[in-house]
Amino acid sequence: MNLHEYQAKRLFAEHGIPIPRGEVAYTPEQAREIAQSLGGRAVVKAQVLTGGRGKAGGVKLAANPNEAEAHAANILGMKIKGLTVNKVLVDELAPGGIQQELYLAVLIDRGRRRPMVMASAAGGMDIEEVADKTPEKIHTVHIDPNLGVRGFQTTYLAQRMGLPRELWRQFQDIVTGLYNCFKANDASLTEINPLVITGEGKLMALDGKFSVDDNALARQPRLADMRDVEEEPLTEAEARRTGITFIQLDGNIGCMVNGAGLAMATMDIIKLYGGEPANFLDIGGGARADQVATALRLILSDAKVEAVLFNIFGGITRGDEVARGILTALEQIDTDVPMVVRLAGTNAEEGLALLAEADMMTAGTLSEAAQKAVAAGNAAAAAKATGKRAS
Amino acid sequence: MNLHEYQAKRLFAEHGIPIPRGEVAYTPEQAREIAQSLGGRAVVKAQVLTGGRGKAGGVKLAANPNEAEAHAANILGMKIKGLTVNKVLVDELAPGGIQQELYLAVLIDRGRRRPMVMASAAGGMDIEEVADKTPEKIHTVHIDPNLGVRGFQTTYLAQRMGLPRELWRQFQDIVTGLYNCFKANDASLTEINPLVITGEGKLMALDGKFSVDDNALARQPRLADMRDVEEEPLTEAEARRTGITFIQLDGNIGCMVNGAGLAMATMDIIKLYGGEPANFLDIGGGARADQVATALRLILSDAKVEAVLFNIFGGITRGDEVARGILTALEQIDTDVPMVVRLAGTNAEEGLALLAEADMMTAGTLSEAAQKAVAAGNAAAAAKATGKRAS
Amino acid sequence: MSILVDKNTRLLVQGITGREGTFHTNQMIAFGTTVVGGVVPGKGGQSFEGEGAIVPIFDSVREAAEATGANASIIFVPARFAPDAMVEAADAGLPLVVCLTEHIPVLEMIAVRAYLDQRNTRLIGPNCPGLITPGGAKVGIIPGSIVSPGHVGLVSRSGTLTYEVVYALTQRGIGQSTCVGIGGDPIKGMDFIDVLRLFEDDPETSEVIMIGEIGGNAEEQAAAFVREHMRKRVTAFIAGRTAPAGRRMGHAGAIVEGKSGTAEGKIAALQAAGVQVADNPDRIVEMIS
Amino acid sequence: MSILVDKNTRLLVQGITGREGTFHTNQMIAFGTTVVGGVVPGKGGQSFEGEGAIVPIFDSVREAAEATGANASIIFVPARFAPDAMVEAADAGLPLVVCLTEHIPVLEMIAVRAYLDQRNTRLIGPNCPGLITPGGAKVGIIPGSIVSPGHVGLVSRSGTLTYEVVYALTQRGIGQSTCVGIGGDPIKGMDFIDVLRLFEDDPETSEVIMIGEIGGNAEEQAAAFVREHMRKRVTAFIAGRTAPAGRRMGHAGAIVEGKSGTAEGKIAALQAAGVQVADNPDRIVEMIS
Repeated sequence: MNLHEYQAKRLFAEHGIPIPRGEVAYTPEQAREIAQSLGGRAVVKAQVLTGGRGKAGGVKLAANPNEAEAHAANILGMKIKGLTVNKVLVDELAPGGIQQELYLAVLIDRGRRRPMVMASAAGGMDIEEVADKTPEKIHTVHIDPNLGVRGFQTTYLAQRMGLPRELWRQFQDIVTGLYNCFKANDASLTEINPLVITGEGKLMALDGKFSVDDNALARQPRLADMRDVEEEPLTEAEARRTGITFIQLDGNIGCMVNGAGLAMATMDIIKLYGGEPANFLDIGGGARADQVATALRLILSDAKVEAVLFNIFGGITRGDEVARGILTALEQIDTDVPMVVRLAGTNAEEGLALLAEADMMTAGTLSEAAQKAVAAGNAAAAAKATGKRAS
Repeated sequence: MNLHEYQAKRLFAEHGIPIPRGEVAYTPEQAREIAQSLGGRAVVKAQVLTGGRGKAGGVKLAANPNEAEAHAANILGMKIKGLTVNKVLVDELAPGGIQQELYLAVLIDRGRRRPMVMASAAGGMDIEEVADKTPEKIHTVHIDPNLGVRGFQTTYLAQRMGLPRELWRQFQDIVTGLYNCFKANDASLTEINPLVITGEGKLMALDGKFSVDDNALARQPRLADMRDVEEEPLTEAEARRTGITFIQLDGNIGCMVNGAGLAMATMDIIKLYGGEPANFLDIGGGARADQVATALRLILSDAKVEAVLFNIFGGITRGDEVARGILTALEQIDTDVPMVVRLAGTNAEEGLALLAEADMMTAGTLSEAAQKAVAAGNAAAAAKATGKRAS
Repeated sequence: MSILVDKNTRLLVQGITGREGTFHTNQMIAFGTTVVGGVVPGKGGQSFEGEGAIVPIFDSVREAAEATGANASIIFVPARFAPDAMVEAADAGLPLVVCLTEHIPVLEMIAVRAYLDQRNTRLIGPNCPGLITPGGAKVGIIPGSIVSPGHVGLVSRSGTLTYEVVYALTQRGIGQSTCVGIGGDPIKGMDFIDVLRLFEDDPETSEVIMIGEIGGNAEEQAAAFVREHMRKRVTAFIAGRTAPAGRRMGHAGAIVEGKSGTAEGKIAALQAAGVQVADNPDRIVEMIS
Repeated sequence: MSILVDKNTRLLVQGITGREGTFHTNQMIAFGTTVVGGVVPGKGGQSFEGEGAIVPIFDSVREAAEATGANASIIFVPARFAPDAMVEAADAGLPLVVCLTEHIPVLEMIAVRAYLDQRNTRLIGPNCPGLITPGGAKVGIIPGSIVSPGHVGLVSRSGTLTYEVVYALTQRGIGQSTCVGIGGDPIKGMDFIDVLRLFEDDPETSEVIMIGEIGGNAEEQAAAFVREHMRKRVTAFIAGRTAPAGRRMGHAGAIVEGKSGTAEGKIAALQAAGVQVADNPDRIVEMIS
């Protein structure tokens, strides 16, 4: 789960990391008042859970409260990568201006099985690009959870980054704070980009990114409450409530699969045979009728879906039971989107026979199912286009 | 540094360990009021930094506030192992009485280099004696600092102790709390003896012991403030302030040594030659005149001291410098207690020559020095006795 | 022969009285696994009345292991208690621990794994379907009905995708030595290379199928291992070529982070190491037979 | 030959610009130790103007080690920074680290020691006088003037008590191979048995003197080690027979806790293992000569 910039920075501040003064505004008028209280000049920043806000025009400098109000009026309601901006952060500018932009993050190094601090003097840029083009500009240290961040580690980073010596102590406090914040909140990523040296010679976190380990939300109720449900596609929020893993994509073939790996493989094969997956959907273990119905509604809520592919492997749950579940679910749903069911594993043949009796399109292999679904989707799309032209 | 029972129990309570309601009283009248507020019945317990309070009559049950006042009047001012009781803890009795007494402690296992939890169903007794006579009644688990106390470890202890299953969960919380308390406060020992099962079937810490790692007091200012200076021999408090390590003992030969190991060895040799060491004193590195003077005052403040042995090894500091320091210090002190100075190491001969010139008793070996000091002490004692008889 | 589990496996089930524990203990017993005990703190002394056997329950793994001579355990407890269960099993000295539990926080697993690294315990999982040796023992939830004894070793980060491949093998008459589901979490016990090493050394395994997915770099490490240390043929499939960056695809570990962890990178590394990579799981069976 | 330090030792001094660091660096250089660098975070690029040499200062141990080829370091920093300094030296891969700092909290040392156990770094100390190989190198504060080259190895928990014994040896014309002060803290780096093992294997050491004191059970462990693994003669002295129970005798580790850690217990264990134990440090020299 990702947090908003303002949430991230407030968590950073709890661990002693300097952040700009600022408040969240939901209306242009609020933005104006906040800018006023900050002394007039301010930056107005769209709070949406995606990157590229700057390029999309979601971040604007205001010379005075009127400008802040005007910028907020423009930004609020704006769509950035499909997400609507519902709030802006109005922050003071870095006191004395910005001397230099740095990068600092804490994340998990899966290979070393340790938290890792990553720092660079090339801040304010896309760190992926820095890593790609100038990897020598990225410096890392690994943290022993038993020891925490050690002074010599921050000295190493500061030195490699060419940080002025008088800032080493501040830098140590910020790295230590960011790691402690990471650990205390079960983060999977905490990132400050840019961490700036202000005109007054102080370090300050101007922007913040924060990803929480989804598996830790149960023991981090405060963070769970920070979830911005307005920002989430409705379908994904509903899926989460019903225990289904659902991710909305852009394609034309919906799919419903039991198991995450098999679901990814199914998406891949749809693509292999010329379709585009419309979603990732892992329905989990049993494929009960009520879950199948919910999942199907989620898939069909996307108007771009031209066909649906069921791919269920019967293991402990037998294929005939799965088939009955699907048929029961379909009774509850009124749709003319074509569907292909592929069953494999225990009692798959019995299941397929049941489905064939009910006039469902079926398939014995995944390849066959994908081909049928793509073809059915294309046919449906063509029919629709014809229908439209005809009407 | 050791804490009082009431301080220990308050720290335990901060980590969720149930303790009896109670307050500290400095006067009998206060004890009466506290007993009143607790509902009448109470236990009045001397708060002194030594064991054996019970046997010394420092712990009494009171059936009503009047009795509490009377007990407090008896106990306050009492001497237990040389320490004056200045305050009493007035606690409620275990609700519903005591079903069983258990033992629980967290300490450092030096060999395994880990904190260790020690538990026994033989509570309320001297645990050393239990360990000695019935070691099978003591159960231990070691704690990985990275993992903390794990449920299976408390299950193991609870089962071996024969604790009723319905108390396992409470026991887990108490062990976890005691370990967390140990760790958060840099303890070297936290002990609950007895941990009781009350008549109401709850676990409760009736008594508490708490030793803090002296080396951690710098980062535990709250605990450093808990030091009860009234309870400490004045000499030891003064030594601590001046950076000298001083421990008051019961013998007749004072000693002043540079280095802890050498100081212990010096005490041992005094004993070997028939004397009794009056103190442990490590004066540290240089043996500067002002430190020597302070140390000597501390030693001579004990009227039982009949002779003083200086044992200084000249390493980096040369023997002649040390001799000059001792002579300068002696100019500031007016005493007729005989003194023997033993110097060894770099420039020892020059130093001894300087001391001999000043009519000091000197020695080249530790054995010789100890023999001379013991003899001088005996002579001084005899002279004093004679003098007394003569007067 | 096979790897990790066989007829000599003497299994403890931690959390045997829960819904999942009960169901799958019966399934494992039905498959022929020797289940020697259950562990449920507070229920020591009771018994698990299985469909095929009565299994004694103990309060602790140590006690259970001492009483039964167990040499492996499987964990069916909720995420909140699973780290404890893993540490307990390792502390008791069991050589093999299989943890099926999903949703364990990463920082917990880092601590558990650091502890396990000091002990002689092998961990499979967490968040995995366990492992199965056809004709030997099943320790996990891989359906016993879809496997058959033979000489293909299989190691996978996925559950049902593995079942797919195993089932296809069985239908074509190609048996398996052992199938190991190492699980979908980012921090886990045995990883690809640990299992590949065992397959390479196992005389009953003639070749290996490896099923990876996006996220992390375990497949890249496996590629390097295959190139340097393996003589047996390895055939792979990597799921997630169509997965978008920055989203977790069901498994906690299945996420493309920036440019790292992509299917393309993994496929390229494997192919460079001489591993044949299928673009469709249906084709794996053709590629090995 | 000798153990741990010799003419090939290339030493870094962590905290070289402090009062103690400065004084003892000069003493070490005067003795003939090759001091190749100092480490003071924030002072990298400056120089230490020693009495016998100019020593470059670095910001970090890693950098210093890379630039100088150092193979050991000595730590003269306050207790608050000493754990960091030890971990840093181990992280940089130095094979030997000597920490003189006193007053490090026990829980800090437990964490540091757990870290060091995962690395290939030997730690001497903390709260120790360091070690010295007469005619070779001095890494610590044992006075160079009191030692002489020879074949008696010495290992001790104490400082000045060690000096006593070494000086007595030198005065009698008995030289030393290496003298190691392992320090007085309860949790430390190398313990008696670690050093005894090295002496046993060192062809230039003919016999060993061991100086223990009350507290802990390192002497008892050493006794068991001597009995089982040592062919060389060991002579011991244990300080603290007159120390009262429950009081820390200057050293953090020197405390009799209940009935454990007593001098009597240690002496009995050593004697049972065939170690001759002096009742007076003055007698040690007689016992070995």
